[in-house]
Amino acid sequence: MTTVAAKPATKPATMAQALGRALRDSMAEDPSVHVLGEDVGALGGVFRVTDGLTAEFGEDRCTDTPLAEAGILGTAVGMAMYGLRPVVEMQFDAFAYPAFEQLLSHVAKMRNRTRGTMPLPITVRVPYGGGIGGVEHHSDSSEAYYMATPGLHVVTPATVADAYGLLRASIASDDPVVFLEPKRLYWSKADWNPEAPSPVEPIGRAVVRRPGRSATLITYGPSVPVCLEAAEAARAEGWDLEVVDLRSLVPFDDETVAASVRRTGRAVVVHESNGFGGPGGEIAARVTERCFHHLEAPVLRVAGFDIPYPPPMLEKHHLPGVDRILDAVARLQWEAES
Amino acid sequence: MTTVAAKPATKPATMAQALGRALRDSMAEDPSVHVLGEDVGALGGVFRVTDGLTAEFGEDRCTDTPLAEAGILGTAVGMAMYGLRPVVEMQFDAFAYPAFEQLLSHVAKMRNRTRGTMPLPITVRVPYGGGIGGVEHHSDSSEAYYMATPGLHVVTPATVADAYGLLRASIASDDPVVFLEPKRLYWSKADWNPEAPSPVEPIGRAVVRRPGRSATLITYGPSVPVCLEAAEAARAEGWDLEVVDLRSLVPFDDETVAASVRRTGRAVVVHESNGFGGPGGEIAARVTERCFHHLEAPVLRVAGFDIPYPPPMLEKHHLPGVDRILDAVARLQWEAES
Amino acid sequence: MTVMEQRGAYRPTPPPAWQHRTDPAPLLPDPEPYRVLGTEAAAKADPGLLRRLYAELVRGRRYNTQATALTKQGRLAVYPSSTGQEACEVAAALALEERDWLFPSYRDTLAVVARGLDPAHALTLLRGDWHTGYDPREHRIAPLSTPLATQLPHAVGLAHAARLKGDGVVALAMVGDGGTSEGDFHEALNFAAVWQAPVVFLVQNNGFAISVPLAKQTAAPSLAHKAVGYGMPGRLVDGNDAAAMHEVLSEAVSRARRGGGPTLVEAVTYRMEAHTNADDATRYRHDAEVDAWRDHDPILLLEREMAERGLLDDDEKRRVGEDAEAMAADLRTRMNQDPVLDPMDLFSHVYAEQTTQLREQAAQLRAELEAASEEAGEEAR
Amino acid sequence: MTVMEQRGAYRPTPPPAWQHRTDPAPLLPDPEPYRVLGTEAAAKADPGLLRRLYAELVRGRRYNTQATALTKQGRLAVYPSSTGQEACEVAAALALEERDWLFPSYRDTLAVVARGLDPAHALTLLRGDWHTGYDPREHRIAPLSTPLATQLPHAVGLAHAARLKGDGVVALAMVGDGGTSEGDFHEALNFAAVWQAPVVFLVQNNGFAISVPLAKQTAAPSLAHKAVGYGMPGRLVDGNDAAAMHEVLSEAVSRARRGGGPTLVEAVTYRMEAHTNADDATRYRHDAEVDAWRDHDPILLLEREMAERGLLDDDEKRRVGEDAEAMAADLRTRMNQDPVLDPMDLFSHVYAEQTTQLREQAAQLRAELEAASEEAGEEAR
Ligand SMILES: Cc1ncc(C[n+]2csc(CCOP(=O)(O)OP(=O)(O)O)c2C)c(N)n1
Ligand SMILES: Cc1ncc(C[n+]2csc(CCOP(=O)(O)OP(=O)(O)O)c2C)c(N)n1
Ligand SMILES: [Mg+2]
Ligand SMILES: [Mg+2]
Repeated sequence: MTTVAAKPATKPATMAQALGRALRDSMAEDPSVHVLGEDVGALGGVFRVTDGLTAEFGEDRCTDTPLAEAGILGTAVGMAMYGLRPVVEMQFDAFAYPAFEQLLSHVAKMRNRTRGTMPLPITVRVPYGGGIGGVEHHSDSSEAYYMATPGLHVVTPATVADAYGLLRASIASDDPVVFLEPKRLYWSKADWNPEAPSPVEPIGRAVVRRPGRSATLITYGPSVPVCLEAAEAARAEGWDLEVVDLRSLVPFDDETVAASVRRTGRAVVVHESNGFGGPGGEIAARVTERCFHHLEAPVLRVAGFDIPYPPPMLEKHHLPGVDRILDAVARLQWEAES
Repeated sequence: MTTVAAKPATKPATMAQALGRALRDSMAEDPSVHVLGEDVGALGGVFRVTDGLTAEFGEDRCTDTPLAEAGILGTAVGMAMYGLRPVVEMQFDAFAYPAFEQLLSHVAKMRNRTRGTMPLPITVRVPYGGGIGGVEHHSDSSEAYYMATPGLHVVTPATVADAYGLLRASIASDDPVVFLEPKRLYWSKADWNPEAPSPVEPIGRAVVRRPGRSATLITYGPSVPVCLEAAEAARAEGWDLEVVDLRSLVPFDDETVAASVRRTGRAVVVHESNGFGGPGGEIAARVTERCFHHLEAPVLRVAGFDIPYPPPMLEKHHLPGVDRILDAVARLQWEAES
Repeated sequence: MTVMEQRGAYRPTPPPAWQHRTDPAPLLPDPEPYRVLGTEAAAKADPGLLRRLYAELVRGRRYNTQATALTKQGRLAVYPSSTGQEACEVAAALALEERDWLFPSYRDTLAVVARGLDPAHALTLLRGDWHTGYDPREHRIAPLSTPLATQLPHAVGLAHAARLKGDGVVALAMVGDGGTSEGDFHEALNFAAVWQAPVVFLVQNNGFAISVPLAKQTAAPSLAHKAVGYGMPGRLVDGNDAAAMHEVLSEAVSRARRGGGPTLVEAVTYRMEAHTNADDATRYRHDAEVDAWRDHDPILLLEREMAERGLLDDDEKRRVGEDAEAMAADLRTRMNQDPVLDPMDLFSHVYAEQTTQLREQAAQLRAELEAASEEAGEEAR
Repeated sequence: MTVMEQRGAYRPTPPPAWQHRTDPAPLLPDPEPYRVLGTEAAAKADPGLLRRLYAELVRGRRYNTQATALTKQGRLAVYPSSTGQEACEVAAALALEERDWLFPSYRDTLAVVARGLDPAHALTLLRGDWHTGYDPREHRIAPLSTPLATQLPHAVGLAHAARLKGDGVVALAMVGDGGTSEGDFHEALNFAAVWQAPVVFLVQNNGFAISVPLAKQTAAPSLAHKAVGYGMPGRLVDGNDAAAMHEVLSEAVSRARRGGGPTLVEAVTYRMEAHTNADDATRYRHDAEVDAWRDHDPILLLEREMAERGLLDDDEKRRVGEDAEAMAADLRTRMNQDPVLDPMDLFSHVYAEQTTQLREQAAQLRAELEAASEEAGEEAR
């Protein structure tokens, strides 16, 4: 599940650890990087991603704020105006909503409204998605809101190595980045050497996680491992599926995605977010615009249902799983039907 | 531009007047309908839609609130819990953002989380879109956010008659409706009889505003008149364009839209909202899913650019106009190219 | 000498708009938290009320320990315990009449139970079979609110609607010290005061918002001092003193019912357990601090008072304990049964009427489930 | 008798957490707005400062009338006039040192100009050629903020960053009475107090938020009474008294600079014009109310004081008036020229580096513009 080749000093690390390490290394390298959020200090965050940062860098660099998300992001704007690089933690996806006005009306627009004189290098970390048995308001997939907001970058890792590399790149970016962390991959593990971590990935490049020739699964974040599993299972049905991990929803890597679909001629977009109005529509539309005459079938979507996120005991029915992905692949008109 | 047949007593009315009349008639008919918002009282709202309501129904029925959008929508939730039907006015699109948490985490979810025992019949009126020379934060097209939120209905009129009918239907709905009012059509006029207003339109039905055979323009709200103009202009080029006015983004009228595209074989989605992550992606994707083998060309999109809304003097370059629509129609592969 | 008399030729008037709207003095809280138990005021407390409070506190404590135990057995997704805060929870429920409304936060399952809801139904959210386990209108209890402070404007709106109706109904809304930092807290209190809505805001200041101590949450003299900024009275109470809590909340409720407008009550208390069963409190606080509160336990305080007044004998204590045990045993039994769930419910309550899209999706899931059960059936054969 | 002495055997201690964090008394505002002009305090005012204030007020008034005139000529998209509020606007600018930062709201163009920005550049937003007409870092002036109260947390964050750096920089943030109802106001003041950030909040209470009068905005004794709820001092000032405004703001700024933390200042003033040129104030207020304020005009108050002290002769008055006219004439001339705009700028500042998508869209617009200008050229031929 990771592209990093095993080195002598590697050992299993979780995605949460890799994210923490990325924060640490960014802070060590650049004194203008500040972490702020609810419970990011002594507790180390509810997912322990910021564990140890206050101990190492002090409360002024990694700060427990009052409980107010608009206030956190709003003060981060002011800090960035003064030359700092704030990294904001939102505790859960749905708790980023109070900060939407600051995000949409200021964070996304500040560079543009000041003709480039006032960039805001802010990273907003948002744990997102379901599959962890969380009660309501703890499992939203909110990426559609961020994608629809020009001025933001929207990045999401699916592997331990990318978690490190993409977070480093996001913090280093001179533009605001909404960094979406797939909750249910926090504890996913890969061999990884924290002392010589993976190189910093550039933002905006998708990657082919698994090459294949029959059809392309286009996906990101929490659905990447599911798609890889589906691709394995599909071999039994005689399908050789390619899996593209977008890694960045904005900017969107049209080139990599379109190249894959032109090769395979068929595509399914897979994500947890609700289907209607979700990222899949945009992705399917732009793939179709670019690959129309290569397509043997319409680009299909496998997504969460168009319902509020279910309670823990029912979430398995909502989340796109291997079977639902294979069902969609089966509907890609393998015999000529037109 | 309106479907209402001229009757003896009709006279020209603006969309703002028809909306005001819809509020008035709803309030007169049902004492549980309450209007609240900033400046909706003595001033009659900054667009004068609520003009006269406080005078007729008193301050308790049409209430000037403190200046706090989350507070307005949040208190409306409580009022609805107690059996009232609040109609909330957000002064401008971007000023609805502070209320997003209330909208996303409560308004959209309350019926579902209480197994249907606590429906919230709230109408949230949001003036949206540009073209009125407004300074920044006054011209956002925020429909993508609402569309991506299950549990909401999203409705937007394009004619004087629909303004009346759809607003009546929205207020009468037992579900929350985000009612998007195209700012630049507030002053659009049509012959209309306020004493015998148009029948109440059901929510969720698109309408063919102009039949045609060459291709379908799929659009809504402020872009409907632009598409009709484009269709007129297209006749000179030999294209007979059909124009579908969606009227409701949620629920989406797949049947009407797909029937049109199956007939014409070509489609362009037109809206003001940013293209990337905007409604057009969803619409193009679902049309393609349903009409793939009828399509002579990929469904194209003509939308606002992927930029923050421009300042007044530059907005004309951003808004989809007749020429840009015709350019897209021209790219619908009229000669076989595959 | 007034400003009018200060000068010779030129005597400006004050700004025309200037007039006092409200006298701030009565809105300010007392400097010390109000207490009843162990003070002279206790003598006036109704013995019946004290007995009732005692029984509810004991039952509440038992409920908390039972629910926490259920998390360990995997029967609850999560439980935020109110151990140590039972006096607040119980008093909030008991201060209300049946027609009134309660707006609990996610920690306030106990208040919901003390108000009379079936102890098992109160846990539906935390068990994970649905989001809310009761009909809010039937019980006049809003859903437990997870997004902090968002329930406060709901309470205000409902109270406002009740005032317009003139039916004398009052809303009581609960929030934590951390929740007071949210914009929704501010907007709710402001609307309430402007509208003179019959609503009582109860802040349980339990010292922490997860790991964040009060000193990082506010620099105010007290949270009750926020009230004057909205033009409503602020009251400061010892939140572990059930009699004081009941008295202050009851006063605020009847003030609201009389048309006197909203009140902000700050209860000073302490969260004895970790934030939830998933939390590790040793990361951010010392046992010594927790221990300092053990002697100020709400049950202990009430027990001592009642003992001193001869209101609690061993028989009564035993009986109360047994009732609580019976409640816990019943809860345990019922929570140990797997709930029967219908996945198709996912589509039933999104809208009043299912959209075409939801019907299609429901059909898809139904087909999947049928295929799966057929497969299971075949395998079984 | 303290609670400790009240009882016999059972003497409970107060809740262990209970300790006063801040003494509320010094945080509360005086009951009447502070004034200098026309009082004994005026004698202490520096004549040079009064002259400076006078010149700025006159210039500011002229700026307001000129900008409003420009809306009638279609040269501005909209103008929210601060006529009647010039003392607040000018004092805010003058209380700051060059290194300090100003966070204006959408009505505060005048404060921006009084701080030294080119009067034409301050109008870019309202003219409509771009969103902000200056480099905020160069002038240490944040963009004029349209979404109300959202600029307040920015000011707090910047001041916090400055405090961490230890460079003695202070931020002053402006907001209206209506803006105080927003959650962002609350969150900003709370963060500021917890962080002891060097920031001053200036609320211009001009009686209205568009059409909504203060009484529908708040039930508080005064807006300055909100301060105690955050643990910062609240000051109430006559906002039409330039000397009082300057004194109170300067004190608050130096207090912040000394490390004394934030201050909330409420200036009681009045909006003499409609909300903007597009508004019709007759719908919601009577002329009589406006007239009552004419005798409390900030220029009049200062003029009377200076006349009484012999600080203002006709020569000086004329010179100040001529300077203001020259500024207005220059502004008029420059604003009457059409700005030269490049539509391709739409794509230049969205991101540090243009995305592929934006490059494609920019190419599309460029092609359209070229085609249009070719067509225009052909037609001209
Ligand atoms: C809007 C929002 N932000 C963040 C959270 C995550 N969260 C849950 S409980 C909690 C702390 C609450 O503290 P407090 O208000 O003092 O209540 P307590 O837990 O002490 O009862 C936080 C930050 C949330 N539920 N809602
Ligand atoms: C968040 C937000 N909501 C609504 C508006 C629309 N609006 C613009 S000015 C205004 C009134 C502001 O009143 P106040 O804060 O008292 O400032 P003043 O206009 O009196 O200077 C309103 C409601 C806005 N700009 N921002
Ligand atoms: Mg707490
Ligand atoms: Mg005002």
